[in-house]
Order: sequence, then C-alpha cells, then structure tokens
Amino acid sequence: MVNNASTLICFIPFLPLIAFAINIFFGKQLGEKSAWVTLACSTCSFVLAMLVIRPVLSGAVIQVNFDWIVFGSGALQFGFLADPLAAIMLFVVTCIGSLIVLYSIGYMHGDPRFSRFFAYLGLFLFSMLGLVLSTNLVQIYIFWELVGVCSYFLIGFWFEKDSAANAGKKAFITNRIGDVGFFIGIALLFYGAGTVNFTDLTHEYFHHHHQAILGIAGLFLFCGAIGKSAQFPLHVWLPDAMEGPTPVSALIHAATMVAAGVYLVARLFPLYEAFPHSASVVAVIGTTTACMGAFIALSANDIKKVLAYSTISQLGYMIAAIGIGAMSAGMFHLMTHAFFKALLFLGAGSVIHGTGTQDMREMGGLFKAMPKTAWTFLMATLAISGIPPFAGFWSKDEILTHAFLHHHPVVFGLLLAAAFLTAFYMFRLVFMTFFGKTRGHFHAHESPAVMTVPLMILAFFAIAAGFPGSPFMHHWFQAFVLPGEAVKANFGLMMLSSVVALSAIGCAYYCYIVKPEMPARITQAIKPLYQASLNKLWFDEIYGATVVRLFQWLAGTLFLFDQKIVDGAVNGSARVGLWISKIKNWIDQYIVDGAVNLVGAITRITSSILRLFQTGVIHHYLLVMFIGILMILYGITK
Amino acid sequence: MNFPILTWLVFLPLLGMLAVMLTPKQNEKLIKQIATVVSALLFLLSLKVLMAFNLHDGGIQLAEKVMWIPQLNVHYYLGIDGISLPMVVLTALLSLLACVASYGIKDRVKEYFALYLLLETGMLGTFLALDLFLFYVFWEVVLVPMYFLIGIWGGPRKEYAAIKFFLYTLAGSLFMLLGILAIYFTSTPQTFDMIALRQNNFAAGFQHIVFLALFLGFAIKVPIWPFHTWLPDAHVEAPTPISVILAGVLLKMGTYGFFRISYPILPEGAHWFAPWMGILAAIGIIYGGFVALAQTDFKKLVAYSSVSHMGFVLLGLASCSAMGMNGALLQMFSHGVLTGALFLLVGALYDRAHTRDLSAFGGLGAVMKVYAGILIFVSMGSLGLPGLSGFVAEFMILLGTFKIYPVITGLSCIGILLAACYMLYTVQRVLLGKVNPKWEKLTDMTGREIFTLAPLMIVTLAIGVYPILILKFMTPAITALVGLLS
Amino acid sequence: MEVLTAISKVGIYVIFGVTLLGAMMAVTLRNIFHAALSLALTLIGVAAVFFVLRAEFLGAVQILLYVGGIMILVIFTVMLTTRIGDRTIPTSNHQQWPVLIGALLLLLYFVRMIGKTPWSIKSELAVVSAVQIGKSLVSTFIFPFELTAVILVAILIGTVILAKSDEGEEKS
Amino acid sequence: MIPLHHILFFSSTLFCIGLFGALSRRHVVGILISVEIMLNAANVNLVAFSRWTGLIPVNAQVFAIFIITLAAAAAAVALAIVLTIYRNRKTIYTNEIDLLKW
Repeated sequence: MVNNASTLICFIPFLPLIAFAINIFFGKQLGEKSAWVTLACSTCSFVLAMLVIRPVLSGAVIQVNFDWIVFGSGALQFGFLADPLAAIMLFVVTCIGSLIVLYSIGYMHGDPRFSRFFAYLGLFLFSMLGLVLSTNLVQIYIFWELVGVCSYFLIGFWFEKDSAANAGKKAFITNRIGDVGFFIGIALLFYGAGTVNFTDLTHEYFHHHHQAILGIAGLFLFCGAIGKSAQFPLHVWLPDAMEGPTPVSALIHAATMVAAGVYLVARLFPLYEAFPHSASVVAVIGTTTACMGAFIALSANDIKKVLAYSTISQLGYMIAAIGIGAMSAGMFHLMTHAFFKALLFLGAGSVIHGTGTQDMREMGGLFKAMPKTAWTFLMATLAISGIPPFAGFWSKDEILTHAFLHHHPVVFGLLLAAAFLTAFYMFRLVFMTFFGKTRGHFHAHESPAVMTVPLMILAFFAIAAGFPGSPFMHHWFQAFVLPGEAVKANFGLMMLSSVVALSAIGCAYYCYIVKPEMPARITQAIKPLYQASLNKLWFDEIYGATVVRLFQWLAGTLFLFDQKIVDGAVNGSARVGLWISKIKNWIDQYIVDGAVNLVGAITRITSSILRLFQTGVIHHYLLVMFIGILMILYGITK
Repeated sequence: MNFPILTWLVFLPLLGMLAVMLTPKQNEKLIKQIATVVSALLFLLSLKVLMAFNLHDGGIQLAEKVMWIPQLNVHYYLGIDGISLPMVVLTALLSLLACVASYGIKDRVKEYFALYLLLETGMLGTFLALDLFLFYVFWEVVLVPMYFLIGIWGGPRKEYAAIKFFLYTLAGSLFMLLGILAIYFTSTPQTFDMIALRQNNFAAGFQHIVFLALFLGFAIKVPIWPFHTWLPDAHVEAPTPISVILAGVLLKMGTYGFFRISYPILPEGAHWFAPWMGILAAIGIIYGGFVALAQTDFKKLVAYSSVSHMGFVLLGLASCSAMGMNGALLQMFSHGVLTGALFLLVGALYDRAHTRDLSAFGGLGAVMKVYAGILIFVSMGSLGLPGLSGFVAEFMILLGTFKIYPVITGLSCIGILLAACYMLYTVQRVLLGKVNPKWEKLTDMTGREIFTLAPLMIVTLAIGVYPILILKFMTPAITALVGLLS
Repeated sequence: MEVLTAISKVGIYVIFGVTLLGAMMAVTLRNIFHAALSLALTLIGVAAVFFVLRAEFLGAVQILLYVGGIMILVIFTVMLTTRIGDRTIPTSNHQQWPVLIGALLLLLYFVRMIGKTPWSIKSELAVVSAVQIGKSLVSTFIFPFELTAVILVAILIGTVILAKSDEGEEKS
Repeated sequence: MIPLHHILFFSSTLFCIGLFGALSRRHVVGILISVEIMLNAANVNLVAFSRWTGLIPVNAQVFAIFIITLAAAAAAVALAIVLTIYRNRKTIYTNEIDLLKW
C-alpha cells in the first residue's frame, strides 16, 4: 500500500501540469473544451490524493527523493513527502481546486482568453501541490515562487486594465520582498543546521542543536510567510489582488496559496517551539494582522475587498495560533477556513456574475433572486462568524482556548475582539447584499448549475469540516496532526465565543436592517477611526511615500550617477587624452614639425622641379631607363 | 585523438570566412547559407565534444599541443575541461542562432558575415586556448571584428559606441598582457602553458600585483562595476545579433579568464582579493538593478540587467567555494542564454515598431500573443523564477557565498528583488495595459524568430528543472579548481 | 664542296641582311600595317637562321607561333584600332635621335664585348633533335613546363576578360 | 660554317634595332612589334650558344621555346590591353596616354 502510494504521489502534481501544457499549446483548438481538460486532471489528482492520504491516515509517511543539484561534495535532493500536515493540505488543495475549476467553467464562460485561464489554473495547481508535497525548504521555496508567479499571471489576467496589471506586479514584488528574507533564512538554516529537510528538522533535533543563529533563521523564514500569507506589514498586495477573476481570488487568495505561509510556519513548528522568542514574534505579527484586517474590513464597500481583508484577518488567526504553540489548531483553522472562505468568494463571484457590480452599496435584497447563492453564502458566513456547530466555530474556538489556557491573555483578548469584528462585518456584508431593498439598477439572476453545485458542496464542508476537530470526534484532527498533544475542550470558552459572535450579529442586524441610518451616525461620531479604516490605515500611501519613492529616487540618482560620473569619468579620461593630444599637437605642429616642415619645404621645392620629369609618358621613362643601363654597362666594363 | 576536433572547432569558421570572401557579393543568399551551415556544423562539433567528454575527469581533455614559437616556448595548445565546455557549447549555440537572426542585415552582407565568422573563431579560440600567448591572441582577435560589427552595422551612435568599446577593452587587455608577461618571466621554466604554470608557486606579493593586473583586464570585459559603462552604449548601438553575441559570449570571456587564469595560477592573489571582488559584485548587482529600473530604452535596460547578473557571477567567484563557483559557471551559461533571448526579443520588437522606448508601448500582450508568451517566459527566467536556469544559478551562488560573506550576500539578495521590479515593470510597460492603437497592426513572431528563440527557452527550462544535466559536466572541474585554491 | 659551302655562307649572310632590313622597316615604317608585315618578314628570317643553325624544331615553332599566331593577332589589333591610312600622324615620338645614338652605342658596346670575350667553342657543333627537346621538357623542365601551362590558362582567361566588350560588363 | 661572332653580331644588331623601335615608336602596337624583335634576337643568341658553347645544348633550345611561348602569351595580353585602352581612351599613341602621371 505504501509502495503503491509512493508511486502515485509523483503523479499528483504532474497531472495539472499536463493540463497546463495541453491548454497552453492547444488552447486555441480546444476552445471551451480546455476547461474540461483541467477539470479532468485536477479531479484525477484529487482521487490520487485520496489514495495517498489513506495510508497516511493510518500513520505511514510517504517519501520519494532524487538528486537535484550537485556541488563539490554534496547534493540537494528533491522529492515528495506526504505526512499528516501535507495530507491535510493535499486534501484541501485538490478538493477545493477541483471544485473551483468546475465553478470557473461557468464564471469564465465567453472570456476571450478562456483556455489561457485554465492553463494558468493547471500551472497553479501543479505548483501548489509541489509546494505542499515538498520535502525540504529549497523545494518549497521553488514552488513558493512558482505559485507566486501563477498568482501574478492570474491577478493580471485581464491585463488590459491598468489596475489589474499594477496589482499583479505589486503582488509579485511584495512577495519577493518576503522571499528575500525567506531565502536568507534558508541559507542561515543550511549553514546553521546543515540540513533543510523537513524530516530532519524535528523537535529532538532542535533540542540538541540550540544555537541562536537558528532562531534568527526562524525569523527570516517567517518573512516568507509574512509575504505569502499577507501578514502585517506586507499585507498590502492581497486586497489589490482582487483585481483577478473571482475564482482565482477564491482558490489562490483565500483557500490555498495564501495559506502556504501558514503551512510553512506549521512545517517549521519544531523550530519555533524551540525558540520562544521567534515564536512570540510570530504570535505578535499574527495577532496584529488579525485585528488590523478585521478593522479595515469594517468599512470596505467592495464585496471582494471585505472578503480579502477578512482573509488577512483569518490568516492572522492561524499565524497567531502557531505562534502561541497551537499548531494543530492553526492547521485546523486553515482547513475550515479554506472551505468557508472559498465558499464566500465563490458566492461573491456568483453575486458579481448575477449583478455585474462589486459595490455592496448598489446591492441589497438579492435573497429572492439568488436563493441558492444566498443560502450557501449564509452558511459560510455563519461558519466564519463562529456560530456553533459550523466549521469555523470549532477551529476558532480551539485557538482561543489554547491562548486562554496557555496564558496569553493579550493574544486571547485581541483575538476575541477580532472575532467580534469578524462576525460584525461579515453580517454587515450579508445584510447589505442579500437583505433590504435593491439599490442598484440591474436584474439579478441566479447563476447556472455549474456554479451553484460547487457552492453546495462547499457549503456541506463549511458545516461538516469542523467535526473532525470537535469534541464529538475526540479531537481526532489535532491528534492526527500532532500526535500526543493534549487538547481539552472548555465549555465556558465555547459559550463566551458564541455569545460574542451572536452579539456581533445582533449589532449588525440593528445597524443595517433595523436602523439603516445608524452606520452614518456612528461614522460621524468616530470619524478619525472610520477614516483610518476606510483608508486601510494608509499603508499604501506610506509605502508609496517611503519605499517606492526611495527606490525610484535611487534608480534615478544612480542612473544619473552612472551617466554623469562613472561614464563621465570614462569620457573625461578620453577627453583629457584628447586635450593633451591637442596640446601636443600644437607643439608638434609649430615646433617639432616646424623643423620637419623645413625639410619638407625643401623637398617640395626640389620635387616640384623634379616633378617635371614625371611626364606620365612611358617613352620618357623608357629612355631614361635605357640611358641608365648604358651608364651601368659603361661603369662595369671600365 | 586522431581527429583534431578542437582545432576544427576553432578554425572551421575561418574556413567559412574564406568561403564567404570568395563568394560574389551579389549572391547574398549563398553567403547567408555558408555562414549558417558553418555555424550549424560548429554547433554539431560542439555537441560531438560534449559526447566525447569524460564526465569523471576534472582535468584537461582532448588536448592538442604543438610547439609554435620555440624561441619563446609558445605552444599551440588547445584543450577542454568542465569549465570551458559549457562556454564552448553556449558559444556554438548562440553563434548559430545569432547567425540565423542576422538574416535581417541588409547592407554589406558579405563583409558582415565574413567578420561574423572571424568573431566566432576568436571566441572559440579564447575558450579553448590553454597557452597564455595563444589566449591573448584570440582575445584580441575577438576585438577587431566586434569593432567593425558595431561600428558599421550599428545604430545612430555607432561610431562612439564602437570606439569606446574598442579602446576600453584594449586598455584592459594591455593590463592583462602585462600580467601575462610578468607571469611568463617569473615562472621557472619560462612558459606560457597554463597547466604547467599551476605548479609554480609564485611569491605572495607578486601574486597580488599580477592578480590585480589580470583583474583589470577581465573586469573591463565582464564588466564589473565601475568599468561597465561601455556595455550599455555598445549594446544599444550594436545590431541585434551582435548584441546577443556581446552579452551572451563576450561578457563571459571576462569571468572565464578568472576561472582559467587568475584563480588556478594565482590562488594566493585570489584569496587576497576575493573580499573586494565580493564587494564590487554586490555593488554591481544592486547598482545595475537600480539603474535598470530607471531605463526607458528596452535595450539599455537589458544591458544594465546584464551588469547586475554578471555581478552574481563575480559574487560566486568571490566565494571560492565549490557551490558558489559552480553557481557562477552556471550563471554564466544561463545569463548567456537568457540575455541572448532577451536581446532577440528586443530586436524583434524593434524590427516591427522601430522604437525601443518602453513608454511608447503597452497592451502588446493582446496583439502579439506568441511574443508575449515568450517575453514573459524569458523575463521570468531573467528575474530568477524557479524552474528556469537563472534561479538555480543565483540560488547556488547565494547559498555558496552566504557562509563566507553573509552581509554581502544578504545585500545582494536585494538584487533578486530589483530584478523582479525591473523585469515586471518592463513586462507591464510592453505587454500589459490598454492597446496603443498605433501598434494594433504589429504582426506576431515569424517562424524564423521562433526558431531562434525556441532552443534558448528549451535549454533554460531543462536546466532549471533538472540542473544536473549541466552540473555534472562542470562539477569535477570546479572541484579540482577549488582544490587548487585551498 | 668549297663552292657549296661558300654559297651557303653567302646565303646565310643574305638571310641576315634580309632579316635586319625587315627589322628596320618594322621599326620605322609610318604605316603600322606595313610595319607588321615587315615584322613577319623578320620573323621568317629568324626562323631561317634557326634552320641554318640546325635548330629545325625551333624554326618550325617560330613559324607556327610567331608568324602564324602573333602576327595575326598584331594585324587584327592594328585593324581594330587604327586608322591605317592616316598619314598625318607622326610615326615616332620626338626622341628618335637620342635613342638612335644610344642604340648605336649599345651596339658598339656589344660588338666590342663579343670581340673581347674568349668563347670556349666546342670541337664538335651540337645538333639538338626534337626528341631531345621533348624529353627534356617532360623531365628536367617538367616544373617550368607545368607552370607555363598554368600561366597560359591564366592569360587566356585574363585576355578574355580584358577584351570583353563594355556592354557585357554592364549586363552582369 | 660561319663563326659564332657573326651570329652574335647579327643578333646584337637585331636587338638594337628592336630597342630603337621600342623607344622611339608612338604606336603601342609598334612598340609591341619592336619588343618581339628584341625577343627574337635573344632567341637567336640562345640557339647560337646551344650550337657552339653549351654543355647541355638542349637546355638552350628549351629556353627558347619557353621564351616563344611566353612571348606569345604576353603579346596576347598586351594586345588585349591595347584594345581596352583604345576602347576607353580612343587612342593608342603613347604620348597621349599619360595615366601614370597623377
């Protein structure tokens, strides 16, 4: 069984790659059929993934390796590794990936670059699966960049729009900033620990090799996660990334790719466990992000922007969870979040598809027009808000419990506040979109079945995905991820978080249904805060004024420096050379050459006389020659 | 070795040049055919060398040694090892592709291809020569046709660019000649033989001075900051195929010099100067990246990106470690392929739009689909996307250097970031955004252009996915070289 | 026998005289066509001298090549280029007198030198047969022989190119 | 048989006549004719020496053959040049052809 799985595991990432190749080369011929190629490949991957996960569930670890780089004495190996962590991600990626490919068939219908879209999806799935199955940090880094580039392509998919092109670039470059740190981290770990294989970087290993440099490496590695998972302060790319098609937002920027950062931190959990200072940095960043994202989401009016900030906030949750040591809870939340956030995005996509706008202020009252979308969306909203027994409740509660029980009061308090805000803005979204009166001018219609079926399947997961980690199944999930971790359910905390969520829903109901004029009054009352939220805490402006400006200034200045000074020196030395040669030339002409010229003048005068002999008539030459011969003959016989 | 394959490799283009010179100048088609056939044969020969190469031997192979000038103990000595092999294959490949890309040359076709073939001889000779004297001869042989190729077939400021290139490199090679002579007169017995010279243990002070002299010669060719300013001018003014050769092969001659002469013969000097080289490399990487970011001329941008990328090679060299030097050699190869492709792409665009001003473009992604695909692919390679060759090389360089110069390497990582910035900015300015109505009529890539680009793309992808393909050739030689250094 | 020898001797001197006369006419006659015909006379005379000197093969070659070949060429050229009948054109340039003096001086010199030189005359006069010449050509002189062949081919091509008309040039 | 001297006198005279012609004629073909005469004088000399003094008599005659052959070749080229000059300059008088003077 295990042997079998180690063969199958190699096929999982490559099937979508085949889809990519087929679509990129034959996309024109395939037309709309290209979607089915990608769908078939991703579904096969899903089936294979299930076959591979089965032995993992029973405790096996599947690994295959081969040499990739050789240098001097050593070699870097690549391969595929399926352990519990990877298995969860594998499940999430292939399952959601297939559903979203299915959904995209409806959403992207009629797009001029239809096949290109599915090619990119195939490439993304390949990269993401490669990332998930990586055996070491170098391999993960490679696929890390690859998913980044897929994200770049897909954000900029409608590249005729300048905003889309800019957003893609911004995403890629922001990620690169994190990746530079990531790379330095890898290098530090490589030289500090001598290995980058996940299977070597165990808890025991760090117990024996407790060097400060490894802690620093942990911080640098976390930079990668900050970039990819849109954590503070590199979160700015994710809201802009919503310029991409909505299925892309769902797949890449909600469910899978952005979770890669969390996955990385979870992979390196032994490292952070061994270095509490690094872990606390992780926790602080995570908590900050969770609150900040939720705060900004409060005022966003674009339906996808709200979800984007919500994603940032939820990712902050997961990062914070791992930072405080609740790795299994973080992964649990990652899984549940993937399902309900994908559902939210797809629902939002369905709404956009049906109405043609993204602005919530124009929506309202869509419940009747789009019942399937509305119901599934509501499920997901309940899940994210943390209402029992939906999936989000169990995972979020798990994190809060851990924070509370392991004495992280600040983290606990902030996360609880974030949970309140989450429930509030999510229901604000629901109320503004689906309830009340329609404010815009359009005829909303329900999306086709190819889009609603994935919604329903995801809705099922949004409800059910929480149970494996709930007390009903004895926290099976946590035990699977991290065997031996003691997880206790705390009924009081469950009550507390439920009450917080419900009260937030109540507030939202009051503000947006009962008294629609309330929000305006509140914003008037706390204008500075509202402005801060509306302007996303001015992150873009600050970066624009500092980092971007600095780079532009440096580029311009260095170019000038290059032209004027470095090149100037070259040209200057040439000019000095010319100048010297001119002086020399003068001396030469009038002094040195004067003497020469005198000789020359004499020569010229003489020659102007002798020149007369040079008639050009051959006879004269011959005659002179003849006379010469005669003279020679006379000379030699004398 | 009965068949003197290396000699053929070096002098086949010279024969081709003779054949071209004997062809009447009206018969342009035949001239092009001759040049192409010769270049193709050259490529096949290089592949044959690849087949004949023994993977487990880090030393010189297929050597051909004949006494040339007995009075000076100069030999005609050709040979190949894991360091020169990738360069030879790269040269042969790029020569063939640039030759095909040269079909667009309109005036004085005969002279062009004659000089072009002479250039090939010079380049291959430089990479294959194992005698310092012979090396210097070939090194200078490259200079002359290059001068004419830029100066006659170049852009508006061709005279300036050509003379700058010529004088600058000539000044450098004079220092190199001084260094070579110093080595010759100090060695016992007096010899130009590079392999024999490795056995000479020169005094430390002597090594430092000579290393500096050689460094100047090579640094100008690479070019290392601050000796790089001839590069943008020469690149911008040279015709497209010549830019390809210039960036793809000529720059590599400089770093190859370090691998072949400076490092093995003067290990002490190398160790002494390596930190400074590292610093210069880091400056070059960051500086080149920033300046590239400020460019509006597509070709100039690629030229400055070359400064940045060649900085990585120097960084790898400075590390004196197996991984860093392997990476440096791989980067030489990869940069040759990728920048060659980039220049071909710039040329293709210039042929259609007659401008290289980046701000004039936009939205070409919707007009020229194949072009867009290739440009994105190559840009991704250039900015170091994993799965393409640039990444592997830069990764190995940085990883190999990190242990020795952590701070310099950390700073150099900014270069990777900058590469992303300027390449993506370029892609955006050319391909993305709304279509400028002026360019709606542009045609997509022709079959010939795709033919010149496809091999480069395949090579870069193959190396990126499975670097051992090429690393297995290089590693034994690099290991031997590192052995000499320590 | 004595008489016969005397006659033949006289004959030789007659040949000499005729040849020299022809030569003089060839270099002085105004009409270049006539001069060419006088050259033919001279050449035939020289051929006769060859026969007298028992170099029959050479004599034959002389007649075939010179008289048959070169003369025709010369005459053709004359007819192609010059207005033969034009008598107003002076024959010589204005240096014939110094040249004449110089030539006479040279002749004087030759005569003096021929007289002064102690010739080592063989006891038996040699006779060379065509067979010997042929054998020598393909053995001792094989290399110059081949070289001559090459030169002839080159000259053939060169002459054709030189003499090709301008219209042909423009066409190519 | 007549003595060697006489033959030599004869050939010298022939040579000097040729020389005179070569130096004094204006007509290019005239010059060519004179040159041919000089070559013939040389040939006569060769044959005479072959008969009277040569160690290997055949060599002199072979030389004479070479001279005749090359003279013929030279004549052909020269005449072709004459034609070309005539075509381009419309003259074949040497005092009118002074391209050599630059």
